[in-house]
Amino acid sequence: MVNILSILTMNMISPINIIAVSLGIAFFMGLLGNKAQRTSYILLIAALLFNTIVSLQWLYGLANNLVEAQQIFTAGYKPPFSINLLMGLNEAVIASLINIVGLLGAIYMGSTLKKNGSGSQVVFLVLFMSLNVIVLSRDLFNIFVFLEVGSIAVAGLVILQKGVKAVSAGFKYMLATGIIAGIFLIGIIFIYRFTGSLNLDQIIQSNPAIKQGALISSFLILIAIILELKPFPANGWALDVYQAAHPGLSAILSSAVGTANLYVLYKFTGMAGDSLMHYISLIGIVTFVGSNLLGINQKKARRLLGYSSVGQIGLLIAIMGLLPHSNSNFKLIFFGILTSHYFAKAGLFWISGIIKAENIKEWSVLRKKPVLLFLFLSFILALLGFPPFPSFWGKWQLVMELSAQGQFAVIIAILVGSFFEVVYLMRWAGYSIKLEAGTLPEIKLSKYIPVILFGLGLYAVGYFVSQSVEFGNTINYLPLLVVAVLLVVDFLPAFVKNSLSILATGWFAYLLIPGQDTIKFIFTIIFLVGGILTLIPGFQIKGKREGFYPSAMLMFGGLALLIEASNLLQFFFAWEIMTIGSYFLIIRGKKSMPHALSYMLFSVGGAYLILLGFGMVSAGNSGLSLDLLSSIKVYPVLAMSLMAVGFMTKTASLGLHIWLPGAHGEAESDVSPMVSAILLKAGVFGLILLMLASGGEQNSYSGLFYVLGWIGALTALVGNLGAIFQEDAKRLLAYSSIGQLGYILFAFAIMTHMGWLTGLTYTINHFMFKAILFLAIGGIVMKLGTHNMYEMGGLIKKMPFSFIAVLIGIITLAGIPPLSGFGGKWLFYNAVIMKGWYFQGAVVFFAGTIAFLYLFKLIYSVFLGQLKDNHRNVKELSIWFLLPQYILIIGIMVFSAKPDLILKPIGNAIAMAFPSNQLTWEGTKALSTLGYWDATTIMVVIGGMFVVLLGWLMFMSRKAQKVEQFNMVYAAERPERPELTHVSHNIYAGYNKALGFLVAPGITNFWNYTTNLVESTGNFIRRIYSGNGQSYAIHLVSYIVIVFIIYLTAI
Amino acid sequence: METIALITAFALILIGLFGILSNKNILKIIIGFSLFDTGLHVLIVTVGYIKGGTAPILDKVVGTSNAADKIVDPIPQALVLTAIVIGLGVTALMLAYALKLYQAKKSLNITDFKELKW
Amino acid sequence: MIRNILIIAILAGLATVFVSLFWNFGSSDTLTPLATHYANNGVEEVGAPNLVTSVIVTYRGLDTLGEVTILFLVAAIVSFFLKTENTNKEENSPKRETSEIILTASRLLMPIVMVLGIYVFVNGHLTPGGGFQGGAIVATSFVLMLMANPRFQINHRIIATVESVSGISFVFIGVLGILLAGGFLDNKILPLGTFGKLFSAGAIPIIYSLVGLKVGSELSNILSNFQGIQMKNYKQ
Amino acid sequence: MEFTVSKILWTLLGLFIVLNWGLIMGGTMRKIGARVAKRHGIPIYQPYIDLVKNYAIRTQITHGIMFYLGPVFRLSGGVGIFLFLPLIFGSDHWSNFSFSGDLILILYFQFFGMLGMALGAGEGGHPYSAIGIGRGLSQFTTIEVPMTLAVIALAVQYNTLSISEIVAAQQGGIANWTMITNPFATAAAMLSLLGAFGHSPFNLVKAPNEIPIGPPTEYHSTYLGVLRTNAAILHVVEAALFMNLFFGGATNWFELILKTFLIYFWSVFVGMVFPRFRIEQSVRWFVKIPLVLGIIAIIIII
Repeated sequence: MVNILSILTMNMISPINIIAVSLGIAFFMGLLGNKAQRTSYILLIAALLFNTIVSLQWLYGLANNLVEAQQIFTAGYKPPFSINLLMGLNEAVIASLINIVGLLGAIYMGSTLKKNGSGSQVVFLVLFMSLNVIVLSRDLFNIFVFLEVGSIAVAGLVILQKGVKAVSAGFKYMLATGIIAGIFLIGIIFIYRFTGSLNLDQIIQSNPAIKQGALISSFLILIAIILELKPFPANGWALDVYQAAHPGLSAILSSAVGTANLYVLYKFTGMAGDSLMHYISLIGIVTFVGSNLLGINQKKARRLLGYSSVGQIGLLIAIMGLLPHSNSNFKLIFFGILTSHYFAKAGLFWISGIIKAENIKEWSVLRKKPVLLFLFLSFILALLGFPPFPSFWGKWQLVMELSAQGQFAVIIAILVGSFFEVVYLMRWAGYSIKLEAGTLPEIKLSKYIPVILFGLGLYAVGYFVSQSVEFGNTINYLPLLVVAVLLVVDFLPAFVKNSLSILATGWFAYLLIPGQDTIKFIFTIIFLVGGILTLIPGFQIKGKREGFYPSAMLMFGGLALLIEASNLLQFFFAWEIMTIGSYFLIIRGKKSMPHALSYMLFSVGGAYLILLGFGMVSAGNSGLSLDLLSSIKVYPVLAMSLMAVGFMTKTASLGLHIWLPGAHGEAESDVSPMVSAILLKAGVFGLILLMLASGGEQNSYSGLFYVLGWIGALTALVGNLGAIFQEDAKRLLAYSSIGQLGYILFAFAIMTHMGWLTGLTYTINHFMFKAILFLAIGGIVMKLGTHNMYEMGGLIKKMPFSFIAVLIGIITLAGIPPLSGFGGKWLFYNAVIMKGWYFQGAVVFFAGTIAFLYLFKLIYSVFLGQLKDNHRNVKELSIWFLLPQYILIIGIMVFSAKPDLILKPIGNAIAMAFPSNQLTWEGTKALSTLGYWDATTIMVVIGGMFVVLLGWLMFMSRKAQKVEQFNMVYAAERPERPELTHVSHNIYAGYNKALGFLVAPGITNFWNYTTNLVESTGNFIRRIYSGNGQSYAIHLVSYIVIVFIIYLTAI
Repeated sequence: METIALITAFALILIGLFGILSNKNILKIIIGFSLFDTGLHVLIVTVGYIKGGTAPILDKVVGTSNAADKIVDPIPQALVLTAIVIGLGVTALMLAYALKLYQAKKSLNITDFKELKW
Repeated sequence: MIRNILIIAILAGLATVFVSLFWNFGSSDTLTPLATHYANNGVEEVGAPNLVTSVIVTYRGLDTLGEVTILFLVAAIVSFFLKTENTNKEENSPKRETSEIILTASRLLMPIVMVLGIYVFVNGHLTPGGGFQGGAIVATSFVLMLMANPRFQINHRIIATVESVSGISFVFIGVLGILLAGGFLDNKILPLGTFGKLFSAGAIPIIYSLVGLKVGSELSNILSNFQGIQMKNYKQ
Repeated sequence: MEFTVSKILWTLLGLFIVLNWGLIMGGTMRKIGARVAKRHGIPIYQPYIDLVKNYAIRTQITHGIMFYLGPVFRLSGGVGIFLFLPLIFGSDHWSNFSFSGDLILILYFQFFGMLGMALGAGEGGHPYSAIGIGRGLSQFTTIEVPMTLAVIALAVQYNTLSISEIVAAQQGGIANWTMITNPFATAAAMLSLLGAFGHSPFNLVKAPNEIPIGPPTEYHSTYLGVLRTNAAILHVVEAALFMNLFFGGATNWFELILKTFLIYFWSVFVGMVFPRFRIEQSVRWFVKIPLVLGIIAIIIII
């Protein structure tokens, strides 16, 4: 292939031939008439293929420095006397993008084009010819002419879609473009007047910014081209076209026309002075944020894509205005975000045409065709800037550049806009994954292939861009490769994929463990060994379990990368990968859709804060090493706080916790332990990195950590209080996780040696007992088919092994000696008293006592009390669920009896950062400055005593007689139904009366209110799109006037 | 001279725009466009005007040697031709649209075509 | 009413843009360097007395190609746009037969108008006018016929053929420019000839004639498409 | 410290003394209660009779393994606290196994028995057990908070969590007792103690006057015997814990007996005077006065 290309490049085909061949064929097609549709269609494809080849040839040649950029002089005269075209690397890239979408678009629209005869094909071909010219041309008026050609061609193609909607949309489009063209023309003629030239290079050279008249002319030109790019809110006309046109055309409009117009804007920006550039960036940002805000409540798929399209182009406009074009990374950023938009938007519009579903809720039909669903999700993630797509790198680099310039307000605006986009796109993704699937129309190969190619293109370009980003080559793609393999073999039965996944996780662990320091080692064990343990129950599941393993490995791969990360980029990459994977895992639960969405929103919000923080970290520093966290130059406290809050969205700290109960509670039985026992620790890992980097004991962030301490304490309280009023077993555990993570946050925030020992002990314990509890309860929930504890009961007789596991789990959780939970409590007291955080400590302690309430409720309602009639035939959980539980119990036992095995190395590891008041060891006895604790002895004493007493009681009651279920004293009655004697529902009613006000859903209400506010704002503003084409024209003119007035007041 | 032309041109443009923005009838809107276009064309020609210049066609009076001093700027004249043709094309297409819209709803009132909104 | 006031206010805002352009305008006594170049070297380089034609056909030939394309495009769009099903029986307003006098007069005038049109575009490089103007005049002849006799049928086939062939030829000549002369649409593929003669200025007369033919046929095509609807209404 | 045979034997002897003192104290208190109510009351040795009777009953039933384990856990809880608590200050023999853990261990080991009891009663399948336990746990959560604040105050005051060292710091006269040096902590803890002992007004959990409710109803014979044994031990060791923390500890058995009697009597005394709270009332009460006292105790030592 390379050989062929290089032969081709020996003999470059002049780009003028794009025009000549296209027009020649177009005119010839007119000759053919409507009869020979097939022939003319073949000619159309041939012409588009030719264009594609020419542009790709130039791209190849220019990118490899085989040829020089070429100026093409028409009519044989040098500019400015004649029109000239330029084929440079930029042009080659843009033209290639345009021509590829042209070719594939023509294939996609094949049937429509054939049906409408050669006329429509002529229009199609001319459209792409004109797009090529406006990219290549260096003459202002020439660009105008071909922009008009393009506009008219689009207006012609709009009506390929039948129905009055398309016609009225087309008319609105014509109204708008007509006015824009007029404005453009006024600008052109005056710039000719004031600079004496129509040649772009000459105009730029004459620096129109210095003459007022010329400045106003260039203002008009720029505003016209910006209006072509549909700035918010003067873009109602464009939205209608996106919605009503043939999806193939919408794809072209969004990707090809949008790209071409953006490039025109790029060419024109040379005329604008710095002040104008400022406004361009402002316009872009307003468009990005505004359009995405308005998109939030949109339910119609193509219109929604229209909003997103407008928004993305707004972002690109903003980038154009924000970064100096001489900036070495400008092109990379622009290219990354542009190509994501290009591939994704075209792909999505194409898919919309394949499945013919207007409402986004109907997109669940995609599930009938997993390949399409995969592509759909890839496109959506690409739009949102997730790795490994090009926009991820673009967005990353953009934030880094803007940070270096200190433009944090701009970053925030962009992140807010992105966040709005996440809201509606991820909601849509959720619908497609979860809702009832309708019937999928028959798919023609010609519509299928372009989508697939664009999907592949997205990944390929993503990789390409990553290699050009600074430090992008440090990214380890191994985990993604594993995911890809699992995607390919998704048709295999689950147990095969499960084995593969376990092997892969083990392999990651094998690769990672050597040479890690203690803390990372602990997290490697939690993430990866935990991963293996929680994957084991998957053997229980029959069938294929489509999509599960790629998601799981995406998450575990992300976690592995997180540990491996040595620079900010790697870390953020891993963080995002993990987020996507976990999202797809969480959403698998039956009722998980809304919860997965709120998980995603909080995660993305957190990720953006982290990104912003990273931006601040990198600003003023060179390189991206994680070590920079300890030398933040710009707003260090703010940066630290942002990152901390970002990580706290994952640990579900107070205020950011409302996603967790639903997400963990509704997830599948073996997913809950993954996300609860393992995934939450990713946030902890992040916090640990931050806190270690902050300087340990001698940090300058004591205020921040004080606040974090309180947040941790209150989180513990609220989480545990929430848990006691749950009737749903898994939600109870989920709330418990919130509480436990509150303890952990609190402990780390203490920032002393003892505090950190506490934190890490809690972390390890929580990993073990929460995995046990969720595995056991999850297995039971799966067996019984209900989450409600009051519908269970008496299962101890059916599932003794699970009962023992849960019992050990809750003893550990409660911190009752002799199990390892007590170690955490003991360390905690020492840490709190030494630090002097008495009140916070008391709050956490109170939370701990509350834990008893829910723990009792859990074990009592599920295992004790009366067995229900419909559970009389339930069997013990399968070995696949019990095995990991018992492995973890062994872990707990070891940690309980010999905590020094783990705590000593941890102590040594953190002694660097926290040298004072260390824990000292005398054999198995731990000594702090306050007290002492000998876990081994305690184990022996209690164990010995327990055995003696048990033996005694057994001896005493050896003749005890086993009785029937209902044999008991019950107010002189004998109950017959288990429900009547199993008090489980709302057993803490009294407590609720007394302290229930503490769990009033204030925070949920706050977030609901915020969401409603955003949505209703969006809905309100959306009304300006009244559907009246004339109003859109008024918007357009007002937009010009308003921007002009703002601009005038500034100069 | 060019002042008057310029004022006329701008006035025409504004009148045309007013027609476009205020008339409900689609045909009248298209007429507004024609006015708007005409204003633009006048503007372009005016910009090319040189005080006391003549048409840029060389003949016995205006030869190659003195052309540069005598003629008006030929470029805007060339541009205006293009602009006219484009305007014509747009108008034709708009009329076709108007026809189609009328066929669909038996109405030429632009406010009747609000199926797509928000 | 409020809406109109609002519109006026907005337009007043737009007028401020124009006013600021107006103040900066000033009158000019000299040509721009670009125009001066054309004035001084146009004849030598292109060989056409009509400098506007030189600019249109040669210097800015690509624009002209674009213009032609626009008309072509509109013709194509209108043809498939209006071709589509439209069956409206109520539209059947019976039309009166045209009077004999008008019919005859129009038939008489039509060739004359056409000849005028052809004259205008053939002489485009010498006199005011050119391909577009000539083409428009040619189309006028068809308008005349249509106005006189609404049942007049333009032969689509011929028009389409003329349209396409002239278009292809235009592009072909343009490409010849690359091969034989300085660049795309260079007129020097033919000798410049004697200044002021009909066969001079290289390929300009040919190009302009092609443009004229093309514009004429395109406009006629558009007209006939509009008329097509009219005809359908008649038949029903 | 090591697990020598003599150490174990001394500890068992201590346990025996504590058990007997617990039984006698329990009988005495019931006698006092009866006299206050103008009844004759039981003989003081009645707890012994009950115990023997319970252990001697031949008919026994069981609801399953956890039902079995419940009393074991419960008794382990009581005995465990005894094991980890130094009883007599300055005496190696009576310091039991307190070398393996400090105050925190004892605080948390209390839960061991509670949990076992709750689970055992739960398996009994009696609906009132669950209600009783639910109430008990609810009340317990709020009892513990002022207690914890008091303990923290103490730990800060004496800069240690070791009970022996806390006692050591209080030697040398009443003026050195925590009761005097930190009255708010003492008050908070003593109010918590009322809840911990579960006498009126905080005895809804056991509610002896109403229909049979709660765990003791389900348990009988040996099981009940075990529970009674534990109650006797637990009353003494809990009182001894408070004695150690707030009232200067004990240097000999006599002092221990006197002080534990008085501490236990405090809860009986209050119980005689005040009527019973409903559960939400007692929860609210504990998060008011004792909590405020606890907070004041902390504020003082800061």
